[in-house]
Amino acid sequence: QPIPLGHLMDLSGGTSDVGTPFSQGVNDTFAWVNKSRGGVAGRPVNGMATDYGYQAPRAVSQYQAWSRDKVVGIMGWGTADTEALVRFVTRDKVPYISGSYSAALTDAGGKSGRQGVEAAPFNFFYGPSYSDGLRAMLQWAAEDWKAKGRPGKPKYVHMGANHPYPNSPKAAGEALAQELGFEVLPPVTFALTPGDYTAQCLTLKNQGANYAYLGNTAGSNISVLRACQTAGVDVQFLGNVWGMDENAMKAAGTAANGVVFPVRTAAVWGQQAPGMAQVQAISKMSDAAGTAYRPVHYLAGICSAMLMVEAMETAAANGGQVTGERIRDGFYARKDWAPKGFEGVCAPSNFTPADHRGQLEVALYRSRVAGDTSGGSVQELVSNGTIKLEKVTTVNLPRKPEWLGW
Amino acid sequence: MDGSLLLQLTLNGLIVGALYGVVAMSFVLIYKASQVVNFAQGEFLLVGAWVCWWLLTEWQLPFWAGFLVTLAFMTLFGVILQVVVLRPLIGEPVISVIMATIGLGIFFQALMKWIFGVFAKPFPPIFPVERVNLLGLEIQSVYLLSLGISVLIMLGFAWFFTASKHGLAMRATAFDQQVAQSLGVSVPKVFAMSWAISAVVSAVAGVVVGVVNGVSSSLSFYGIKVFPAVILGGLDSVVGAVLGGLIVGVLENWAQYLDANWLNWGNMVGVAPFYALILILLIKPYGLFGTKNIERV
Amino acid sequence: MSAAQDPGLAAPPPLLEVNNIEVVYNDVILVLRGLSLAVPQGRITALLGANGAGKSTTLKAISGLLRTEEGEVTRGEIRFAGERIDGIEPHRIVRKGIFQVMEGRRIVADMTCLENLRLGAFIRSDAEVKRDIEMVYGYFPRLKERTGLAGYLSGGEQQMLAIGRALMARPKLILMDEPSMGLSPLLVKEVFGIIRRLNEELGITILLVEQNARMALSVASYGYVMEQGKVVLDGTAEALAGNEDVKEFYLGGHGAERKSFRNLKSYKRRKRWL
Amino acid sequence: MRPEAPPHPAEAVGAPGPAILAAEHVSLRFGGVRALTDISFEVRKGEVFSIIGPNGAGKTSMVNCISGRYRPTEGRIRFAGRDITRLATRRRAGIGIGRTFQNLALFGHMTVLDNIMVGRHHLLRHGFWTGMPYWLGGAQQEEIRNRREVEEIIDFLEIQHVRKSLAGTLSYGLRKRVELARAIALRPQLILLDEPMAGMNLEEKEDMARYILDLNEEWGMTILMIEHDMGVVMDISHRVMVLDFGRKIAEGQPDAVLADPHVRRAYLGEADEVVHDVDEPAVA
Amino acid sequence: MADLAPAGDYRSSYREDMTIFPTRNSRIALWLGILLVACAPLALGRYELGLLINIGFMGIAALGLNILVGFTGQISIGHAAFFGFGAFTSAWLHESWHIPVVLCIPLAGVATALVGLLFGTPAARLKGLYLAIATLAAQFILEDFFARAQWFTGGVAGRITEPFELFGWRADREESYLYVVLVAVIVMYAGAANLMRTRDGRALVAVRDHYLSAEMMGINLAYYRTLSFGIASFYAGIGGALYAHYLLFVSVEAFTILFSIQFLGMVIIGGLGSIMGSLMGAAFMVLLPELVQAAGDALAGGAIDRALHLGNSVSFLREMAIGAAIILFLIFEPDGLAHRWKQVKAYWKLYPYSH
Ligand SMILES: Nc1ncnc2c1ncn2[C@@H]1O[C@H](COP(=O)(O)OP(=O)(O)OP(=O)(O)O)[C@@H](O)[C@H]1O
Ligand SMILES: Nc1ncnc2c1ncn2[C@@H]1O[C@H](COP(=O)(O)OP(=O)(O)OP(=O)(O)O)[C@@H](O)[C@H]1O
Ligand SMILES: CC(C)C[C@H](N)C(=O)O
Ligand SMILES: [Mg+2]
Ligand SMILES: [Mg+2]
Repeated sequence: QPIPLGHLMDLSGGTSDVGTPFSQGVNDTFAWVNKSRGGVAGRPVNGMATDYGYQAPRAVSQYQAWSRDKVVGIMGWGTADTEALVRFVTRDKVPYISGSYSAALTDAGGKSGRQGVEAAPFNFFYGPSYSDGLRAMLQWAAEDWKAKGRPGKPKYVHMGANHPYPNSPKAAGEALAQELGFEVLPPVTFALTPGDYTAQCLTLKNQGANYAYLGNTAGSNISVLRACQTAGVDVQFLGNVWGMDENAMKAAGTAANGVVFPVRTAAVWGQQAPGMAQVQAISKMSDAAGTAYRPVHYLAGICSAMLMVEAMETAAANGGQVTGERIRDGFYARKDWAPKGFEGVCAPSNFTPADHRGQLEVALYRSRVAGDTSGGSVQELVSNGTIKLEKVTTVNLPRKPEWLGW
Repeated sequence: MDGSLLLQLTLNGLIVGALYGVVAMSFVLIYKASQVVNFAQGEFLLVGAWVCWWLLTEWQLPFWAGFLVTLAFMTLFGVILQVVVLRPLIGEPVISVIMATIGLGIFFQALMKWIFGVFAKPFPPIFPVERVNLLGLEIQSVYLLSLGISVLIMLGFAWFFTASKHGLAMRATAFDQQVAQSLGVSVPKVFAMSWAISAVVSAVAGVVVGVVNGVSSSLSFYGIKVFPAVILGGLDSVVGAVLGGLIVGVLENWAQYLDANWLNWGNMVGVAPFYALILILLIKPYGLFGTKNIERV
Repeated sequence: MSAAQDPGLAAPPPLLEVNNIEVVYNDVILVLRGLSLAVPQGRITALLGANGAGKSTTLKAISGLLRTEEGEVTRGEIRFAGERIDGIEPHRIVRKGIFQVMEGRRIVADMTCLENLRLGAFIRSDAEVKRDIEMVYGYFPRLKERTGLAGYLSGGEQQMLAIGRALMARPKLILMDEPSMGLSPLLVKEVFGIIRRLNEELGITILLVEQNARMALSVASYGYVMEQGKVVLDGTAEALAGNEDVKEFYLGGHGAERKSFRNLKSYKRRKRWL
Repeated sequence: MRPEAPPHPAEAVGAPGPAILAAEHVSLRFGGVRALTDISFEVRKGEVFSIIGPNGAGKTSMVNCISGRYRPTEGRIRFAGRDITRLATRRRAGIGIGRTFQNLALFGHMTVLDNIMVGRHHLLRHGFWTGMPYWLGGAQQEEIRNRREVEEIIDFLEIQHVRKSLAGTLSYGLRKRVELARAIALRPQLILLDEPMAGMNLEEKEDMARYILDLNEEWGMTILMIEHDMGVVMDISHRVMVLDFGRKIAEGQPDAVLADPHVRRAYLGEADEVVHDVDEPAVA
Repeated sequence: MADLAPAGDYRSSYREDMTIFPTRNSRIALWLGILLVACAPLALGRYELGLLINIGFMGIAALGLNILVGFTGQISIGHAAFFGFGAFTSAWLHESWHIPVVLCIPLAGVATALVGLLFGTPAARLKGLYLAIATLAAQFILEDFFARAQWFTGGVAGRITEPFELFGWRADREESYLYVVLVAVIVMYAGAANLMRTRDGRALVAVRDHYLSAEMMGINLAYYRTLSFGIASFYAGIGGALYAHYLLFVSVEAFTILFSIQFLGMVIIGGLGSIMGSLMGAAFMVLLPELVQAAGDALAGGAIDRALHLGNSVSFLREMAIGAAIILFLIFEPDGLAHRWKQVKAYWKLYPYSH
């Protein structure tokens, strides 16, 4: 008897650029788990994948449909929908791993006392929160500024759509930037869709920003990068986890050169790591030839899904029932938890009943684009070195209680 | 107040506005021929840009060849649309035809996503000189080219409607299809012609935008931007369409200026044209250049 | 009296022949039920009948415009110069030389007179369009004076424009639907004078639908009377004008014998041929 | 329906009622076009008053001024003692002015019945809020009452058989009749008819003339009519006004007006002695 | 074309001639239909009941749009925004003012009507297409407003709503909420049918068909042009409010232009100017994506799926199906489902003599 799991994907909406590889990773992982291990405790995982087009209301109505099917857990996606569903999953006790790393989801006990943040005991995600990712980048930026020896205060600006996802780390980022001695400029808005953002770039140029956070996903960030390249804007872009990847680098070309962004996995596709063999095995589930290039989000999808799988295994251990509550407890069962066999790929996470900040160690990468990217696939561009992901540094953030849920 | 930023934004607005103007003209063309407001105009851009992209990347055609093949394809596309979808609707109320264009819009939008995916894709580099500096503003050379093209297209349209016999026939068809037929005008042909021209002209705009920003489904948003432009200009005025396009382009950029400096609302670029639209309609219900309908009893 | 008809000669083959046609609107409403008529070359033929008899429908069946109103010729045939034309698209029929002046004028209101006239010449591409415009102005001098939009012309002026527009196509056959509707007596005379002149000077064949039976029969050489989708009476114009029923129902009396509209019996029974 | 022989027009004029409608120095311009120039006239209560004149003379424009479609550029219009020059068009139905149109203006997608019911619009009270709960708010009662009146009009004009047909599918003549019915449904004191006989054959004109006379004599409506058929005009109107190029060139009893040489030249054409003798069209 | 009434169906009073459902059979069918829906929870699962509920509130909003488009001939491309306004208003009234949901729903309708009137004021002067485009602007302006009015809508994050409750009876699941929607549908549909056979309804149609002569009949053009907007928005608001208390979450993301177009699709598919057609159109539009989804699921894993990437493209296919449905209906069934239904009825009435 299969274990019903919900899986919300965005294959068609505003974030489908990154949603597609991520959900492919999740789906392949479940397929691989079913095939290579016979599922969880002998029961196949039934991941009911639905494309909800990044529309929170559709996610809610899908959730209600699933709650009739009595799903035991959900692989979710966006910030808006995940936050909207917090109350529902808490009520129904359904563990929920989202693609959203909104810090508001980390306050499991509801103790942070921040306005608008409620207890989210069933919400998890794999990776550093958006806020923590941004904090890491800001710390790096402060040092970068010093290292470059430029005069005066660096100027920081937050860019992104007016949407829960880009908004999520806005306040936290601006607060820390202030603290680190940045001058904080008024935020610049641009939509989640690709478009012509020359006007925004001219503003940016005019303001003289030095560090700009791109809060959207790759697709629209590319448009900004290209427009700013044309307008001759000289600014160090800091990307969100979802803001940059190999596909985006190909699409943006040299405009994407130099963007710094967090990567949640300990290795990227093609690098050597102990867990890479299993990752390749998973990739074969949807690419029998084994030739496809898998961007960072695919790997993140695998790691997220594996957390759910291992938590369910914990729940099922010793003949236990695979229920929502038991799965949730499964998340607390391990320290420095990297799914078995994925060491070196999936970075370790730590969850406690009060604090769902799984990762505070943030690996920062820089994109390197050497030339014309319009010919050839991502695979080719990476292998001939036109596109490169270059590790910059790893920032270890302190587990500050006042940053919980923020 | 920052003069140079404002100037640059204005310039940028004019450049983008010229493109809006081109799309608006092809929109007005269909309106003048059939009183149909074409909600699939943006999808024409989209289809044109994707086809051209596909020819250039998958078939490795040189730009000019790919561009010409695209135009030929769009002619055919316009005619086929007319024959398959719009011809059966001849004689039906205008509202039905407008609904059909809405249907077409959704259909092709989704179809393009299905075929080409949702990721924005860049064109291969086309011009050796990518940028030109104008009054301190870096401008893509494609944009300048498009500016020239729009002027040509505009002159062509102006001649067509006032001096040519087919232009007259188109206006007559718009006024009353039955009368046009009684004069020997083949209404299906007039429609096919207007759709084909409109599709081709939009595709030109689509390719230009695609070359600059990359191709993605959001190109179809130009089809929506067209509305404030044509309302400003008046639905049936070619000159108005171009001016409307320019105004909308500038307006957007000024809205961005206002937004960035004072309002901080975020989305002013997107909605400012629509506020302007409502205002204009309140003051001049037929736009700045539109003609009033004749009402006699 | 009317356009001369020489009884001694064998009638030439008719330019237009309508054989036993049936017309249905919206697949259900049967309007013409086996109507036949013939229009000889170079003559004016009148078609009379009460409101709703199907006169306009007949004209639209000939010109093909029926298709634009969900109507269809379901039986019978229409021949023009020996060639079948039923079922052909209207714009092709125009090119064959049949031009309909539609009921209610139907000029293009948001164009000028001149543009309307040029539009009439749409099917032509010869160089004489300019000359023909002058010719039309010759027939209708006041059209030349009106330079504004045609929509603002008065009814009579619009009617003239509609006829002038028809001339611009240089048709062989003009189908005229109630050209005198809404015209002042003076203009009615003028328009009918012009109709006759067109026929005589340009040799254009005309099928004339008219409510003003007296006028119509005065210019026509032959006439048909329709009732409920069928021809119920036909004959030369003189014969019809002499027919008692036609006199009573279409012509009214003359001069002194004319009954006053004021003294008509309110319960007068209508005469029907069917 | 008509109990006695009607009075001859000549007699009727002998006993004029008070003026119900008065135009005072009305002028109307459209840009450069002078549609009306300094027109003054009166229509008396109970009268059949005709306006004739060449095409483009400004007859319809005059009627439009009275019904509110156009605002006179100069001059005033009084109705029942009240200045209505600036009165909103839609209010004129309420004070008792109804009209028909030269080019049909029916509601093509409504049934004949509904078309006529629209004529009663200003007499009905139940709107949005009370109409939705139809059975409770009295809307039903009101509809039934008015339906009765409308049926009376339908009977009068003999259009029972097309009651439920869509107005747009009727033949021209029937549409004209439905238009008349709709105007009557307003229960106007003054009814403006713009070429009611256009496009009709003799028989139908006779019917129409009878309806108009009945309206005038039995229903007591004052009639202002534009018509080109001189036979009709002469027979049924009490007085006639002639317009030419926007100016009034004559006014008076039909016989006198039609004998006026000026009128004959401008309107009827020279050679005729009796209006109906038009066998020989004068070739211009 | 006049409807054919079956022979032998005589009416002896005006009252009988003026009913909404003129034949005995149609009245029986009506009551039977209501009864069937009322009994549905006994037989159907929650998924199916959910669909019925969707059809209900969409049908109410679609009816409003049909009054605007079908009866007064004005296109609105912003109906979803008004629907959304109703949803937000109801949620906001309940949460901020603690008004019981039963009252919030009609109040939301009224509030939305007011907003509709506001955007409808240009309607008083605008004709046809200019107006259509004004509604397009309304769509974008309202969407922008929703995204920014934190206090009212919860901003871009949306807002959680509370279920319907009446004297302690909580309608928080399909089995119970169905009745709330059913009652609303009956009231709103009867209201519209009545409206159309009284003074204001006729005036709306008259303004569409010939506004100049309508004005001479004493009809206030500006009032009715605006009123039709108000009525359409009222219906949209009620529909939206019902939606809010069904989904229990409202967010600006739902009320996109695509949704507006779907409403237009419902009206076209159901039949312009047909009251019952609106409901049929809504049913079609609700069921169509489900069918596409089901078809996609059925094909999953097969050769077609792999060749065309069906599995990952169901969303696109759903959208394409909506577009295609609109076009196909316009071409092949321009009078809509209601018309086809009438033909089917006529066929059976004349059976066995029909061809
Ligand atoms: N488009 C249409 N759809 C349905 N019925 C129509 C249509 N057009 C005309 N009819 C019907 O066909 C019949 C004949 O109409 P037609 O217009 O040919 O009459 P007519 O002889 O020209 O009358 P009139 O003198 O009033 O112009 C009428 O009964 C009319 O109702
Ligand atoms: N809205 C308008 N704008 C411009 N000119 C107009 C307008 N209405 C009427 N006219 C002009 O005013 C003059 C009088 O027109 P009107 O329609 O009153 O004539 P009429 O006497 O009714 O003629 P007919 O007998 O042909 O109907 C015409 O020259 C016409 O072109
Ligand atoms: C960009 C996507 C991954 C969506 C993102 N998870 C969000 O927070 O909405
Ligand atoms: Mg006719
Ligand atoms: Mg007139």
